[in-house]
Amino acid sequence: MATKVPLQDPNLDPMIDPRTGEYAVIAPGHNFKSVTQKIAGIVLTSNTPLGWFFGLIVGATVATGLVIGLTWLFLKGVGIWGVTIPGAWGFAIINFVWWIGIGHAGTLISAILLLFKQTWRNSINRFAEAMTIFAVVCAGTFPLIHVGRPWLAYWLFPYPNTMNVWPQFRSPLAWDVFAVSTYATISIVFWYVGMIPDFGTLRDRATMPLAKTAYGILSLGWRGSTRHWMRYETASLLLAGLSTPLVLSVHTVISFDFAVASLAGWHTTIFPPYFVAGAIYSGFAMVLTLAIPIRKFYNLDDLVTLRHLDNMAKVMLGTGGIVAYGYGMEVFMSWYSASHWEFFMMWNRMFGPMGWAYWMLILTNIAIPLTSLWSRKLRVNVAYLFVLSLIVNTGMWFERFVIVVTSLYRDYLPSSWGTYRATFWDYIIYIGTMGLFTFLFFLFVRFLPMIPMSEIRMMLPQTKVDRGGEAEHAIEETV
Amino acid sequence: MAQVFDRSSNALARFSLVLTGLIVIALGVALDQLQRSPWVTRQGQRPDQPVPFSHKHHVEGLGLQCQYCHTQVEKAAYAGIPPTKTCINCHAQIWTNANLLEPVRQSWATGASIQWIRVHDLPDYVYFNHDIHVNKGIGCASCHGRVDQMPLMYQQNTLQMEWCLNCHRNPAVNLRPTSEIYNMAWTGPSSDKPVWCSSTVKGGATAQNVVCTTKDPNASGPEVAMVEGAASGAAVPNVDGAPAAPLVMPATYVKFTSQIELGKYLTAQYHIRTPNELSSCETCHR
Amino acid sequence: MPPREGIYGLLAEFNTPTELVQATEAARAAGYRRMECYTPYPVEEAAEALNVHTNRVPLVCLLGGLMGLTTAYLMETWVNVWSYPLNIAGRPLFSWPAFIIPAYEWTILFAGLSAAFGMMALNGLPQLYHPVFNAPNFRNGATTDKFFLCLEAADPKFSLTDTRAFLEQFPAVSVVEVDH
Amino acid sequence: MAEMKSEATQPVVVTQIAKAKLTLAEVQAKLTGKTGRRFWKNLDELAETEEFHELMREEFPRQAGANEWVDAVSRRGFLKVMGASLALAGLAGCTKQPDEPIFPYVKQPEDLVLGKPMYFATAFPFPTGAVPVLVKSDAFRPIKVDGNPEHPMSLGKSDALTQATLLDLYDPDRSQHVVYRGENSTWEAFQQAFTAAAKQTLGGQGIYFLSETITSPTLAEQWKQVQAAYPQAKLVQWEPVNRDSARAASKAAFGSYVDAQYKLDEADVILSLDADFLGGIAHPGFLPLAAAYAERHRYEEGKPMNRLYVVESMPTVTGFKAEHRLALKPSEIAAFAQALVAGTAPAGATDEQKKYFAALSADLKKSAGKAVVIPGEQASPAVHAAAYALNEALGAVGKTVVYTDTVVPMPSEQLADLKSLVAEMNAGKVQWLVVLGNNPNYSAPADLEFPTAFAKVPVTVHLGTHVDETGSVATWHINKAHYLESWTDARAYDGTISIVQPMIDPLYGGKQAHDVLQTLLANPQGSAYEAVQATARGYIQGDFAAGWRKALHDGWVEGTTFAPKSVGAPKAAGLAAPAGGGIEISFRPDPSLYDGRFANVGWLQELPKQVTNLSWDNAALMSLNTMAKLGVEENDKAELELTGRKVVVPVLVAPGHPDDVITVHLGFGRGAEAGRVGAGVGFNAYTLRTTTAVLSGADAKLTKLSGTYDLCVTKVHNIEHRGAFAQHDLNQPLSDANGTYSLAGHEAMERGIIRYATLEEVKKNPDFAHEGASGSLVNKVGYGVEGETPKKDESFFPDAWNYEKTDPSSLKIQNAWGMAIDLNSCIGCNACIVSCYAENNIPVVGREQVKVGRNMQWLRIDTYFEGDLHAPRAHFQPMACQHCENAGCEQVCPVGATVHTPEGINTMVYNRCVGTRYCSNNCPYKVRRFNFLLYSDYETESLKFMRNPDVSVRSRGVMEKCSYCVQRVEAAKIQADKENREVRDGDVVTACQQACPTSAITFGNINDKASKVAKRKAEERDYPVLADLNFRPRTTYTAGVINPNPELA
Repeated sequence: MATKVPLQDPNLDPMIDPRTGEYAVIAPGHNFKSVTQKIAGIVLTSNTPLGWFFGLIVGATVATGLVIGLTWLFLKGVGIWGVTIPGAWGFAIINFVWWIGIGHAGTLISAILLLFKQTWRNSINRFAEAMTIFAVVCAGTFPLIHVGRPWLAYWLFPYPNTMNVWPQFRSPLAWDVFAVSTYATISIVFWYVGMIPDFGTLRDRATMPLAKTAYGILSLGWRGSTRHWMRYETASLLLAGLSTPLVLSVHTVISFDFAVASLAGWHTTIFPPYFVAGAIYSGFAMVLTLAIPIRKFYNLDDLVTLRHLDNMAKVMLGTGGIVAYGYGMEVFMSWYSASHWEFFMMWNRMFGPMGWAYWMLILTNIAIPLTSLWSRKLRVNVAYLFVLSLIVNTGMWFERFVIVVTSLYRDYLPSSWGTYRATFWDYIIYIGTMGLFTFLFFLFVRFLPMIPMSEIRMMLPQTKVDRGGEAEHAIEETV
Repeated sequence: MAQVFDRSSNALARFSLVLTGLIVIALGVALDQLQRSPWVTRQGQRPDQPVPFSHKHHVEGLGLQCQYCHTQVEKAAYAGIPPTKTCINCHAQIWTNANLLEPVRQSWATGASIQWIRVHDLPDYVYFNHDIHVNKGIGCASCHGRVDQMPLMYQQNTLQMEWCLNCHRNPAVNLRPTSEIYNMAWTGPSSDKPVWCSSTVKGGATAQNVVCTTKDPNASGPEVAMVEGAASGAAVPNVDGAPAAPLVMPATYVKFTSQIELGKYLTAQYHIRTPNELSSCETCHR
Repeated sequence: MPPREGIYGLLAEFNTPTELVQATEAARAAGYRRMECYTPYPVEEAAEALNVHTNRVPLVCLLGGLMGLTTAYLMETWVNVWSYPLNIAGRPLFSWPAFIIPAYEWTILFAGLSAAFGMMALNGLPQLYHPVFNAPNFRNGATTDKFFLCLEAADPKFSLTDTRAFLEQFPAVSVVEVDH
Repeated sequence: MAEMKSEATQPVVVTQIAKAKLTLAEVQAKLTGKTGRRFWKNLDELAETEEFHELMREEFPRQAGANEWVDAVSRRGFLKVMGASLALAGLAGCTKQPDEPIFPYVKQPEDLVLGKPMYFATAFPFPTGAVPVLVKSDAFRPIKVDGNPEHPMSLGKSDALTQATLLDLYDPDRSQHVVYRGENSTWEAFQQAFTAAAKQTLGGQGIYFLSETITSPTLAEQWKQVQAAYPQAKLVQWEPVNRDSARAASKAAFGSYVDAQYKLDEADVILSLDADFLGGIAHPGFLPLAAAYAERHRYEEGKPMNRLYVVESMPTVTGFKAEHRLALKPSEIAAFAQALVAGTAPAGATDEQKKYFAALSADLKKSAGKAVVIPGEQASPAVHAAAYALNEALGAVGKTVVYTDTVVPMPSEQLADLKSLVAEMNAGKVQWLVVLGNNPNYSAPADLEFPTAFAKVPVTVHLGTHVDETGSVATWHINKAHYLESWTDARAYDGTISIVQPMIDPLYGGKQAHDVLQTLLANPQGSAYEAVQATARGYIQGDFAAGWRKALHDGWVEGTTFAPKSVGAPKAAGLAAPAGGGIEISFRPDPSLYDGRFANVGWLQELPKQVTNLSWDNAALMSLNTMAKLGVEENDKAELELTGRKVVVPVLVAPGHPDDVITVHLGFGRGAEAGRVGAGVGFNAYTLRTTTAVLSGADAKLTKLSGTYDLCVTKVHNIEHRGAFAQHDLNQPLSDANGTYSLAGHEAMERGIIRYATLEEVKKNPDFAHEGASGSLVNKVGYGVEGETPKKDESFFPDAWNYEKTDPSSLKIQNAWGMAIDLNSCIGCNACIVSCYAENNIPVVGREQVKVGRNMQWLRIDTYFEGDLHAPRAHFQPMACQHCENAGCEQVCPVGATVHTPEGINTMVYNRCVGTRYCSNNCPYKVRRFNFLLYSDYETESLKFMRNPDVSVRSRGVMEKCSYCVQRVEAAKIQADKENREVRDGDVVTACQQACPTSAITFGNINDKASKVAKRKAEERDYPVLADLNFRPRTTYTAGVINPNPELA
């Protein structure tokens, strides 16, 4: 918590908690029923806002680009992309890492913040998790389609076969398969388990028989029995406890794709921490990108308050700092190692034919965000945050571009130096996945509770149980 | 506000959960079986050939040697299908107007090949070398089965990689004396049917320098107890392994009563490469 | 569960968690054992009142985790050392450091799945039908803003009249019978 | 075929500009509602439409994706190939192979053992002398052309062009019919017409033959007979690239035509006057000269090393192998040569040139009798005359050079003859013009206006392998048989006659010059076979039948080698040096396409050219200064003008090129007639070439046009990656002030990739390759100490895998395959690359793909330019998979598609590869090649015959790379196993090793300490590239040693 000095007099701004001087996590005046109605209303309403249809269609249209791109890709082969020798990896891997990175914030919010009892997470964790899952969906497509013979991609999974051959477990790509598939599975389970009680609520509040049945089945017959709640809480805690090392491991493993290779610029021990930090960095940026328009659109600003935005901005400031340190270290080591490989690689990154990408990265990822985010004024300036989140997302994409491309195209043997030029198909497929993401997300906000009602309820003052004077903050306990 | 679901739904819900699990498992098993099924491997399928040639009749019935038709099995990488001429050699005299043989006469007249359907068909990326197997003591029957009992030719084994590896990882179990290569009925030594082997490893021994017999050499007179000295280039198969070579020298025979012992012995004599080498990728894929 | 006739129990509805907890504690003090609270969010005090402290989800989770760990690590070792030993980049057949990572991931995978499904199993979910749903007011509030205490007929001390009387001494919004 | 990718599109570009193009929206519209197969089909249909091409072109003009849309072949082949790929997935992928038929022989040939190749000796007739070859044929299909090891001259070596004649044979665009006025006709019809016409004439009046250089004694014999029958008939030999200079000079000097044979094994000092005798068979006697040069240039304790001086214009591999290279304009070269004869430095020479002149003439004098001067075929007659004089003066004649009869039976000064022929054509004297094998309409000097003259001839006949620029307008076109389909004979450089025997029945029933001439003789139906036998009776001594059989078996005829000829002292002939002045232009045969006859051979088109590494193009080559002077940059479009004739050219720098000269290579800019590969590649330099400027011309103009040309250079030091970083040199601060260094070349030195030293330094420090010497800046770079291989015990897993296992049964140490490449011997001639193409079924990918860096050659010749690109020293380094013992590629492959064999070969299992391309990223040598698209041609029938049956044809999405010719290794092992012996040294010869004219490449079992390769690796100069990465490559290099003249050092 940076400063406790309120922006303006708390009496003027009801959103500011007079005790802390911080923005409140929930606007005062809410009770169990009101929050429930507000959130369930969005799902159960019978008249869908036109804006929703618009967004869904936009998403779908952009996603057709993906469909066309993939069709041509399967017809012709990865040669339609800009990949070549030496630059045998291009957009596909860059996008893969980028999307996975974005996914991380969701798990982080729902798991790590849960462990740290950061109750402010409650109102944003649900759609952060949704974002995770859809990001992983988008990310997951890339490793599959980027291989030369995608119809054989199943060979990466260990299964008994008539060839008696198995995956090669020394390869980071084999590790990826395990990491990413585990990550996807656990995220979905965690997400679903979290929604069970809310499905119960929706079942009970739904009027349309179809909705009743559907949510009824999804709720598995949840009835809020206390014994259930106890096991449920334990399970959530365990899942959170498991997701935390998982989310850290996933991006670590992905960083191994590079760190394990012998290429100067990839072959470095600093990758795991700074990949994870970078992932969270870009992830929070994406959460902001999503949260800001949504809270406006469904006027949820009393549940997703400036406090949330402020905190997320702070997290970005922190993780961004780690990333900056990473960049700094790369430069330092390239000199300190006294290794010609490292030195040349860094020189080439900065001043080689593709230097522009590196400076673009420094500008968007370090210069702009890390200077501005210190100011609380800007941190609670919704418009600015939105723009910034977009900038950081671009920056993180460039980070992967710099790592993948500029290390590859000028490596050890000068005779094999080349260059990399992305093609029409690289772009259409990349943008297509964004369409897919949007499409899925719009479906989510319409049909699933995007804010966990049971957890919001726990944050209301009414939860306080008065037992013979010994007063406790329910908020602290009921996590 | 009554129940959304009635009593039965609980049972139903749990049942469907179990069912899903079962279906997934069943699917896995099915796929695993499918890739080994004859539908994929073509095991035991008899494609209809232009001429319904019966190995049973020609080998078992007429007692033709394998090599009479498959002349190059010992020196060619491909086993080779006999040219039309081979058929005509006999069928110029016998069954000269049998309808069955029409395609053969056609081919002979027009000079166009008889178009057989390949029965043992390996993928194009597998480089199988026939002669080395024959020369190193793998009998016809080991891969092709009892061809002498096949009215119509079919594929005995799966010819899948795992099947190849079974032998390449442990050749000993299938090795036999080169003199027994063409012996369809060969079952390997046993206590009641022992095998005696001896070799003259002087200088570079070739596989043919190892001589085996199914008769007890000490019992059955000198002509068996002696083995030829010089390496005979083309192995003239000879069921009781005593070639009528002029230059002979006394030999010390070893008695074998189990395939494993014999296999070990032959592995050493034939210099069979180690399983590690035999199961290395480049052995079959280039 | 087999359809049974008759009364499942008495269901008292409260407006605040405090009332619920007090009622529960009293009921327990009065010797009732077969009872259950229903709340729109987890209320720990209710659990204490019901004297529910432990559950077996962590154990299930632990076992799952261990299973994942061993499965993955043994598989990798078997594949590389016994099933098909190949010279990969001159590395040893048993490259134990490399094998750690997939094993690590599967530990988490198995543990997570067993935690989630273990919880459902122990909770006896899915259970789409449950007697309490028969109570007309239950679905109206139990998952939104009301707090319920159900004393079950199976309890030896249960008797329709006494128990109802007992419940009505609390500020319950309503006390209704729940059929099977 | 794959080449079609690029070339088939060219016409489309031109013709379709006007078409309205689709918008992406329309594309989508066209596609919506289509599903499954229908959808595929529709995509295909869509891809056919011109509008679509247009759209794609506009959307992204310069990238690989662009022309996939119009790549007909793989579009048609799509489903088929999906099939193929799935088949590759094999029994694991749930696919069922279709029934496969077998076609057994009806009567099997006696000597045929299926799967065992057979070898037949023959020879490749070439104007500069036949190349004796041994052809590998599988079931009587030629599948590889290699040198004939039994031949006294070639010793089993071969060159790029000879290797490539294989693809030439199977070229699907070869003409397949006799054509009369555009209609298919028959050979008989032609014979009737021709004989009839001939009989009409008075003794053949008006019948003219225009033949390519006649190399066959038999053909010469036949011509004699024809003349006997038709005394008035005339025969003119002409080829665009010919030996007129030598002929003119020798006529002037000795009064007769003689050939010079150089004995480089005797020479301590060699001076090449613009002679590219290491570049390829374009220079007579390439094979023996290269072999002898390399042998004498190999460094060995106590063995005297030769020293090579090269004075040349266009930088060639010969020039860059030289200890001392002097770049001069063509006109100056003649002056320089004459000055050498006179003994006084040429007028107007720069100080540097004077110094060079002094040192050179001193050195020549010093080693009189052991020195030799070689003039280039493209140098002016004056240079040849000077060379004769110098060799005489140096007492070289009889020692390092001998004069013999000419290799070709009917030597002539071709240009003069052609001029007179054209005159007679224009005068209407020519009734029948029979063109035998050449293509004058394309290649005749522009000022002769040959096509117009050609049109004036009533009846024109063209005998050629393609319906080319001449054949398409000739009255008769007769499809010519390839030499691998023909009976003939020819003399090699040393005069030895080889009998050329057919390897296969003419694929399209082609005819030869023999048949055409025979038509005019007594028995018109007489076959070439008979004709050859008839002449052979002349030169085969002893029992003919036996001698004939021996000749066919050995591939050469005993006792036909030329004896030296005493010609007396050369008369000083007043041959003038060519005119200089202004920007000179120099015409050269292309190192890959020669005079254009190989334009449709994909292997050669894609082959990166010597020195420039230019592929799929020719360019106006010039020096950096000239570029600056003319205000052009590399890759610019420009207009090149000579005596009023213009052509549009791309500009490219040739490091070390003399200033104010532009070199252009002939053989490009062929029309659609050339075929699917050659059509429209590069520009046609013949359009500038006139009778007055055949070899070089003065006062050329080059004016920059707008736009760039987008050349396709396979190595980077020319275009993108030049200069700048050299300033950051760790050892030599600020060596590259103007950024005119080759960054790549500089880094190669810096990183110890290239290591070499001078003779003195080696003597001082034999271990220089590891301790660092002037040439090689090893040490201080990389991760490892001094850039050397880390000790085994520094590794995590010291003995993870050992390669000295002993076989339990034979107790022999196992094989461990390895390769050693001598950088002293490598002359960068590209023979190995083409040999690899043929051996390993490597696809040709086309210009667009090469441009984005997707060329598929498993082996490349890395060319590094050390120092300032104005006058660099170049180093050639063959680079293929290094088969590292700790191979990074293997470790990162998730499916184990690339693994190590027990014998240490890094093997690629194509059918297991899913194509993650991670292996390539992790390969520091970047020697892996990926099938980004469907490159292999599964369609064209004729190419299927050519494939090596022992090597998989790789489908799309599969990684591939040099395999150490594992198929040959396995064959040798199987043979050895059958004989229960171990593989002997020399049993396995890799394709590149087999082709290498200088034996730079050695391959074998490094565990066998007696093997050649083990010995090479034991030398101190042996070093691995990028050693400090601890990949432990099995291929190592022998550091170069040069023998500079101290006075010039």
